[in-house]
This record gives sequence, structure tokens and C-alpha cells, in this order.
Amino acid sequence: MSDNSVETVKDTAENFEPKILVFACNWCTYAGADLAGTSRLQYPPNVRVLRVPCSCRVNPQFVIRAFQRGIDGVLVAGCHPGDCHYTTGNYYTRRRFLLINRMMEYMGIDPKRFHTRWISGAEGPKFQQVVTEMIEEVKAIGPNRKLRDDMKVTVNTPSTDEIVASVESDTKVVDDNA
Amino acid sequence: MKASANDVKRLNNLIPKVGVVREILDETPDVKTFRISTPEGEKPFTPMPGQLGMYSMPAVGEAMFSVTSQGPDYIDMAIKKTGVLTEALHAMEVGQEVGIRGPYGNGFPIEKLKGRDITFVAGGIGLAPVRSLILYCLEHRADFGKINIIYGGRSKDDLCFKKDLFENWANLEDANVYVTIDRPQEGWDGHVGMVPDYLREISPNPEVAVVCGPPIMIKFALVALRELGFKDEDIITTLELRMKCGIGKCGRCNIGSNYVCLDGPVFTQAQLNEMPNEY
Amino acid sequence: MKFIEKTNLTSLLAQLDAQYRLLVPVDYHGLTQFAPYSQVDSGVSQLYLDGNVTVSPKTVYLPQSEAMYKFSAQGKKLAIEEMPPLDRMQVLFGVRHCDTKAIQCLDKVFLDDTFADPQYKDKRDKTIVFSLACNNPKATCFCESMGIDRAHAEQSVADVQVYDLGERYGFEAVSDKGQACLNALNGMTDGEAKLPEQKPQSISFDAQGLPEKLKEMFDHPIWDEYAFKCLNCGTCSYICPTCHCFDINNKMRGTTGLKLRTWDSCMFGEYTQMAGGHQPRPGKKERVRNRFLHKLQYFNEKHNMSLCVGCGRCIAKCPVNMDITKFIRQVIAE
Amino acid sequence: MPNTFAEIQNEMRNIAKELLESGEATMVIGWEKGALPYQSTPVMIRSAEDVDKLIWDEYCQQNLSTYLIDYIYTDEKVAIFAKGCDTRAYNRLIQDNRIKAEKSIVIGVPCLGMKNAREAAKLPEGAEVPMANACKECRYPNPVTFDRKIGEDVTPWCTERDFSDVEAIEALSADEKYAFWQSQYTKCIRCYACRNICPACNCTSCIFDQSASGWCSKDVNASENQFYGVTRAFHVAGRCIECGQCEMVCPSEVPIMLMNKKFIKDIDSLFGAHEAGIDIDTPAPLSHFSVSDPEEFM
Repeated sequence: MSDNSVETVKDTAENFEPKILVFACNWCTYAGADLAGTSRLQYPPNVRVLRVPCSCRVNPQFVIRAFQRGIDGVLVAGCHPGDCHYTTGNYYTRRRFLLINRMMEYMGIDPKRFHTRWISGAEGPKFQQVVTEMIEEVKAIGPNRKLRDDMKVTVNTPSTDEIVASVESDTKVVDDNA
Repeated sequence: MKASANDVKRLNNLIPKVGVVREILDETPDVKTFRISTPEGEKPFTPMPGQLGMYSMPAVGEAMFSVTSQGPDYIDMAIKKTGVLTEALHAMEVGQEVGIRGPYGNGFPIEKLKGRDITFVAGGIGLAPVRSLILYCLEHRADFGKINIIYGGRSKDDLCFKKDLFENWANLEDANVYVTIDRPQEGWDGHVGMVPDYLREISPNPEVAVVCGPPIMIKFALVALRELGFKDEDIITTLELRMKCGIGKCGRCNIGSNYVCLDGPVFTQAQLNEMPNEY
Repeated sequence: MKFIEKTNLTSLLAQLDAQYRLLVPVDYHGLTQFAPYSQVDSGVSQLYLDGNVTVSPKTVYLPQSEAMYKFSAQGKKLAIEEMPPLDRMQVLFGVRHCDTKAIQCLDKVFLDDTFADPQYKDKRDKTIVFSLACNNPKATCFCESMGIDRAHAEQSVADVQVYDLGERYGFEAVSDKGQACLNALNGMTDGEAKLPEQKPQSISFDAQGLPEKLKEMFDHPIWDEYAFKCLNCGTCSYICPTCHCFDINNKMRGTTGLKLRTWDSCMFGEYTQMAGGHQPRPGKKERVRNRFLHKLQYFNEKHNMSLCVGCGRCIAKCPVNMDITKFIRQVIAE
Repeated sequence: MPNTFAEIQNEMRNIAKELLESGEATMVIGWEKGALPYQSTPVMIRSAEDVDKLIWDEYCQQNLSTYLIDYIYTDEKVAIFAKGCDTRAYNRLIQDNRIKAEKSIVIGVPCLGMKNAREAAKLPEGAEVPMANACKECRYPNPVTFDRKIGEDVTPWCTERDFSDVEAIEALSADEKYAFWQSQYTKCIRCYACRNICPACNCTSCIFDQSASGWCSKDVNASENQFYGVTRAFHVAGRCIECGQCEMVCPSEVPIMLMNKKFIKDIDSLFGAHEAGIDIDTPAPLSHFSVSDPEEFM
């Protein structure tokens, strides 16, 4: 039903550097990522960490929105079950993401692009290992185009002549989605 | 020299022009007046008193406001902070470029008001649309009869346009300004009480009344005005509903078959009596 | 009249497709709507001429989401750029008579004297409408009762009148634009033909005096009766060929974005919700009443025509089977 | 015991009359005949004189329990007729605290499965109309809760859900799955009929009605539509009573139940079998947890 005559953004497979979004629980995974940093553990710079109060703060919309806006892989990470700062939050996370992981796969998203992991504040090396592996996997399967709702808008501040010209020129109208 | 986009005459009424915020004036803790002109320093458009302008921050949203006053090269809009867009507008600094389009709506029936005594009744931010008419009347003073301005706010701090109320208009010999606040307050030696009661006290000559304010004030002011002998066709008010297009197409601001953005926002009480009570 | 055998329709459509951007009624995975002919060509959709489509041709002139302008808002700077107009003529094939009337309703709104809408006008000007007369109405059709001429499409909208003559289609130009388009087509024969027989519609009533009656019924208990079952979804408004209310939204990516015009429905609370909290139409009753009155009374008062054209889409698709014709008949009988 | 459609219909009218005359109920919500033979539509009866409007046939699809939400803050005492799925919806709404048992009277009606109205519209007149998709898999045709009941219980014609349609999608490759859902969600016009008819979608305000919040744009495209579809499916996961109304009312014929059934299938296999709305004591699977839930995230 959409008919936006604006080009969507297209990635090129060459020189592909994946964008990985990590939803990190404030109490464990964020501390784990911090530990990885202070321990000078190296991992590729493709990771964007987004701190959340608890892994159960993440709902499916966050994950889909990330894919919509150009993320190639999503990792949701929190405390190990039993260690939740809020006692039970990550048990809910577990239930929820057992389902969401399957639903994302059902929608046709490659399971390699979407993971849930328990990473504690002491597991700096695990953080390094999980994200490094994920980046390599995603790099291998290439950029994500599924669910993308991105667009590139270039706005000119044209002179009078230019506007008239663009009205008359043979501009491309994108056909309805087939 | 590169010309700006505003040089092109836009045929599409839904596409705003670029305007620049030249001055921001704090009226009350939650009302600010924004002075807008085009990047070239010209007036974006010339509204008649009571007409509306669509003001937008394209990244946030767009909403309709009444133009409170105008000069040779600017228009002013007083805006109260109530939602997402108005919050963003309040966070603006001088020099910010915004979208602006207009003028929309019918405006006040100036011809009908000529030669008659006018009583302005306003509450809170309701003074904003009325102010454009007050300024017009003062500018063309000889065309109108007696002018009474009755204005109320919840407290001293909530009174808009204090400079007008207490300096510009208060010192005029041919206009009376009556200001009241709802409850007694330290440092306030003026009138205390509700606008409708104050209106009864003042008992202006029942010729024409222009009313604007919160719905509850309008409701009781209407009772008072009728008691004083104002006729429904001489009670003029301006309405506000949610609007998107401003040109009678997007649908939402209808009251019966009238669109507030097109056939309003100014209606007489006699007209409103004929319309469905859905505003 | 010009003719083409039904078996040659594809070749005719292929000719049109070569010259214009051709839009035809299709069935796309169960949803019938107007779509580019390329969808039929590639087999994604099937040509659908058995009845009227679910999503009305208003989408061609007023798409569900349409970019109005582009903008960039960086720091204190703002730049705005209009969207380009259509780059070529398009042909809209197979619009039913009720929908041509509906387009006339949209014209009243979008092509008015003071604030004509250039984006709408551009599409109207650049579209050649082939209107197809219905011989076999559906059980939900009641266009005749709403004053639609079943033999002739609305003259201000249609450019070519098409008749289903059994084994072949008959074409008659209605406008110069249509005549020029027809003249350029090959493989058509000339001749005379009797207009096809049109089966009567099962829903039939006399809607005379409806707006005047409704004017007195704003506070009538009938609204409780009808509004009670409404779910306040937007199905009726979205599939209605005349419902034209829209919202203005933005779609931002970074500092640039698009201002979109998207469909909206008076059934949704957000439609009239004001920032300060005021809601002039808070419930089902007010919303259903507004929709029905807009269709049957308000539009009449403004433009002297009904905003309901009797296409019957809402009867077919309403989740709770709200029946506007029952409402009309009940009002007439009041 | 009344058992035929006509007998049950007659009994419905009698009970409605009795409830209204005695003042036990201030209104009765049932079904009346709609514009077409394959359409029945909810009707509100306030006076005993009007009870003859009530009908009972194979097209009384609409779930009347959801209407009770509209009267929760009024003084009305509302009686509704309820099929098996409607009573499950009723239980769910009680569990979600959206209706009050003391303000309603549930008159249970055993159901033989409703016919597929959408198919009926496409078939020639007089043709045999198949049963509605969701009804084919119905395991609870008899009311699971009621204040009164009409007719004898029927024997369920289905004992186990049929997940073959879900499995067929699961068997596709990732790209095929994506292409399938794209083709379906391209059709969505976001009228929200599925949401508004759903007894599990009973929130007082919905994120999709707050476009200013930025949660979901009003731009209608396959991606945003899918965002809506998954969000809604997840929101009703574990609370879906499988009435299939969402799919039935969709003007674009999006197979919404395919999403809901996927969640049902996974919930059953991961957390143990669950039937929403069978009683008011079992909590919804996503509103609690077990420490012994499967662990896949180490």
C-alpha cells in the first residue's frame, strides 16, 4: 500500500562492516563490557552498546526497530538467571526471548543475527568472545536487508530556476511495491 | 547569489515557508511569545485579527496557533506549553528556523464591530487571539466605541501580556482594563475573583462582547453576558480544535458541516447555537 | 463505439502499459486493489474484473502514505523541498461507476477554489480513467439508490466508458483525453452495440430528503443503537472510496525527513485528541455519528451531494456487519 | 432441551424477555440478522418488546464478551449470549481485570462451529459454505463458564490443534519465510480491525494510537506493518483464545492466526500446554515464569 517516491538506502556487500547493537543490562553485561574494556580485551569496533536497567526491559519492538533502522545484528544480554538485580527480571527475559527468538526466525530473520546471552559483570572475556563471534558470523552472511525501513533524503535548497527545472525534468517515480 | 526556497511561490498550501525566530518573550512560566519573520527579514504573511497560522518544527510536528500581533516585518504568536510540539517550541532559541504557513480562518468580523462599544472578556492564554483584535481596535481607535478589557488569570504569574495590561493599555484614556486573579495572592492589590463575576460588577454596555478563554470560563461568562443584555449574535468567540491541514481538507476540526479552520475559528454565539454541541 | 474481443484484452492492456503507467484492478494474495500492470505481467497478482476491488481507487489520488515534502532540520537551519510531480501520464483501468462518483466527491474537497491541492490535481490531470459499467451487481451494492447512473460513469471523472458486452468489451470516449488515448490503440473494431442489460440491485430504497431529516436527529437515540456495536476500527473509512481525512506525519532519519500525508479515520481517538487533553468526540457514539453525518448530511450541506456512493464496501467488510443502508432506511422511515 | 437453531433461538428470546422484565438485566446483548444471509450482527436489547430481533444461526461470529468492557464504569447489568470461545474470552477479560463478573450475566450457548462468512461471500448462492478456519480447530465449543445455559453440550469435533500450517512455514528457508510474510504484510492497511475485535487486545490505550510517541510511524509499508503484526501477536501470546476473529475480519486477508498459532505452539512446547481462558486461576504464560524454564542463553 505504500508509494513513497524516495529511494531506500542500499548497502554494498563490499567492505561490509556490520553494525551490531547490544542491549546490555546495567548490572551485569554493562559491567562485563566495562571489564572487557579495562582489561584491554580487543574486539572489533562494530558494536554499539545500549544500556538498559534490566534485560527484561527489552521488548520485541526494540529488536525489530533496530533491524528496521539498519542494524545487522542484535544481542540482548543480561545477568545469569538467579543473579538479577531485581530478583526475577531475567527469568521473564528468558521466557520472553525463548519465544521472540523463534518468532524472529519464523519471520525469516537469520538466527545468526539475533542472540540472547547471559553475561555477568565478571565475564569480560565472555563479552569479548560473544560479540567477536557474532560480528564474524554476521560479516559472513552480509548486510541485513530484511525488515529495513530506511531511506535517504537529500534536501537541496534550490534556487528558483532549479525548482522550475526539477518540475520539468524527467524525474523517476518509483513504482508501487510489486 | 543563491536565492532561498522562499522565493518560489509555493502553490501547495500544505508546505510551509521557512521562518526565523527573531525574539522570544517570556509571558508566564508556561507561555512564551515568538516573533517570526522570513530569513530575508520580511513578514511571513499578513493576517487579519483572529486569523491563524500553522507553526511547525518539521522534525517534531505542526500545530495551529492564533497570531497575537504583527508588525511591518514580523508576526507574533503566544504559545502555551501543553504537548510534545509546544515543549519543543519552548526549548527553541533565537535564530531557530521553523516552518510557517497561513493565514487561515475567517478572523474577527471587523466591519460588524465598527462604531460599537466592545467588551473583551478573556481568561489565561485566551487573551492571545483576542489581543490581535484589541491591537487593531486601538490602532484604528476612531472606528470603534468604548473599549473594555476584562481579563483574568489563575494567579499573578499566569497573566499573559503584562506589559500591555499594566503599561500600554492601562495608560490609555479611551480604554478600560480590568484585571483579576482567581485567588488572593501576596503582592497583588488588584481585583480578586472570577471573570464572570467581575463582568457583572463592571456591567459594560451590552453592545458587542468578544470572549475567549478556557471552556469553563466561557460557559459562565456567557451566562453573565446574557444577564447583562448582550444578544447571542453580538457575543463573539473563537474556538480551537485539533487541526492538521488548516484548509478544510483533513477533516478533524469539523463541528457539523463547519470546519473551524475554514469557517471559524471566530463564531458568534448565535452561530454556535445552530451547530452541534461537539467542541 | 469501439470493440475488442475479451480474449484480446491482454494485448490491449499491454499497449496501454507501453504508453502509460497502467493501473489495473488486481487480486494480490486475497486483497483486491488497483496496482501497476507489471504485477499482472510478472504473475505476482491476477487481473480482477469480477467485481469491485476492496481498496478503492482513491489510493491512486490520495495514497495511504504520500510524501508531501522533504526537509532537513540541522541545528537552527531548516530547508524544505517539494516532491516532484508525476513524470508520465497514467491510465486507471476498470473503475466502477460508484467510484467515479466518489472521485467527483474528492474533487469537491481537493480541487476547491481557494485551496486546491496541487499534489492531488497533478494526479487527476495526469490520469486517464477507463470506467467499467457493472452488469452484475454484488449483494452489497446500492449505488442506484444513492443516485448513481449505472449506464454512464460520472462525466467529470471518466475519460473512457467501457461496457462488458459478453464476448467483447465496448469502449466509448467521454473526454478528449480519452478520445486521444483510444485513437492511439490498435486492434479495435468500430461499430454499434446495444448497451448491456444490467441486473437490478437487491438493496434498493429512496433516499430523498435524508440530509434534511438527519439535521433534526443529532440527539436521536438511533445513535446509541448503531454506535453500540461499532469497534472504532478504521476498516470502513480506509476502504471507503470517499473517506478522505488525512493526518500529517513525519518520518525522520537523522537530520532529514519526509513530511507524510497518511490516511486517518474519524473512528480513532487520536484523530480529535487535543494536546491539552480536550477530546470533543470522546466515545463511539460521537465518532459513529460524525462519520454517518459527514457522509449523509454535512457533505450535502457543503457540496450539495452525498458522500456515500453506495459501493457497499463497508457492508461487506465491517467486522461487526454494520449496515449503513439499514440506518438510512430507518432514518427515512422516522 | 432445545437443540436445533430454531429451538435455541426461541429459548434465547424467552430468557432475554425474562431477564429484562424481571429487571435482572438492564440490557441483553445478542445477535440479529444483518444485511446479508451470511451476516449476523450484534444487537443491544433494552426492552422485552424487542427480543424478537434476537437470532441464533451459523453466522453469529462476533464475540459479545468484549462489549462488556464498555459498561464496566456504568450501572448497567448486562446479559450476553456466549459461545465456547466467548466464554473463554470472558474468563480472560475477568483475569485481565477489564470486566466485572457481578455486572454481567453470561448465558452459555453450545456451538456447532460457525461458518466461514468470507467464503460465503465468494461462493454462489446456495453453495455449501465451509466451517470458519478457527472453528475447525475448536476444542471448546461448549461454554466453559456461564450463569445460565441453553441447550445440551455438543461433542467437540476436534481434540488436538492442527499445527501443520505453522509447520509448513517453519519448513521454509529464511528467505522464503521472509518473502511470504512480506507478501502478507504488504497488504495490511492498518485499519486495526484485528486489534479492536480481539478480546486479548483490551488495553485502555494502545501504542499504535499514539503516533506522537514515535513508537510506530503512520507510514504504511510492509516493514512498519510487520512491526505492528509482531508486536500485536506477541502482546496476545499466551492470552489468545484462538477465536480466529482477527483473521476473519481482516479486510486484506492477512493470515494473522498463523502468527498467533506459532506462539501457541512454542509456548506449549517450551513451558507446557496452556489453554487461555479455560479458567480464571491459571496465569497467562508470559505473566509468570519457572526457574526450570529451558535454558538456551548460556
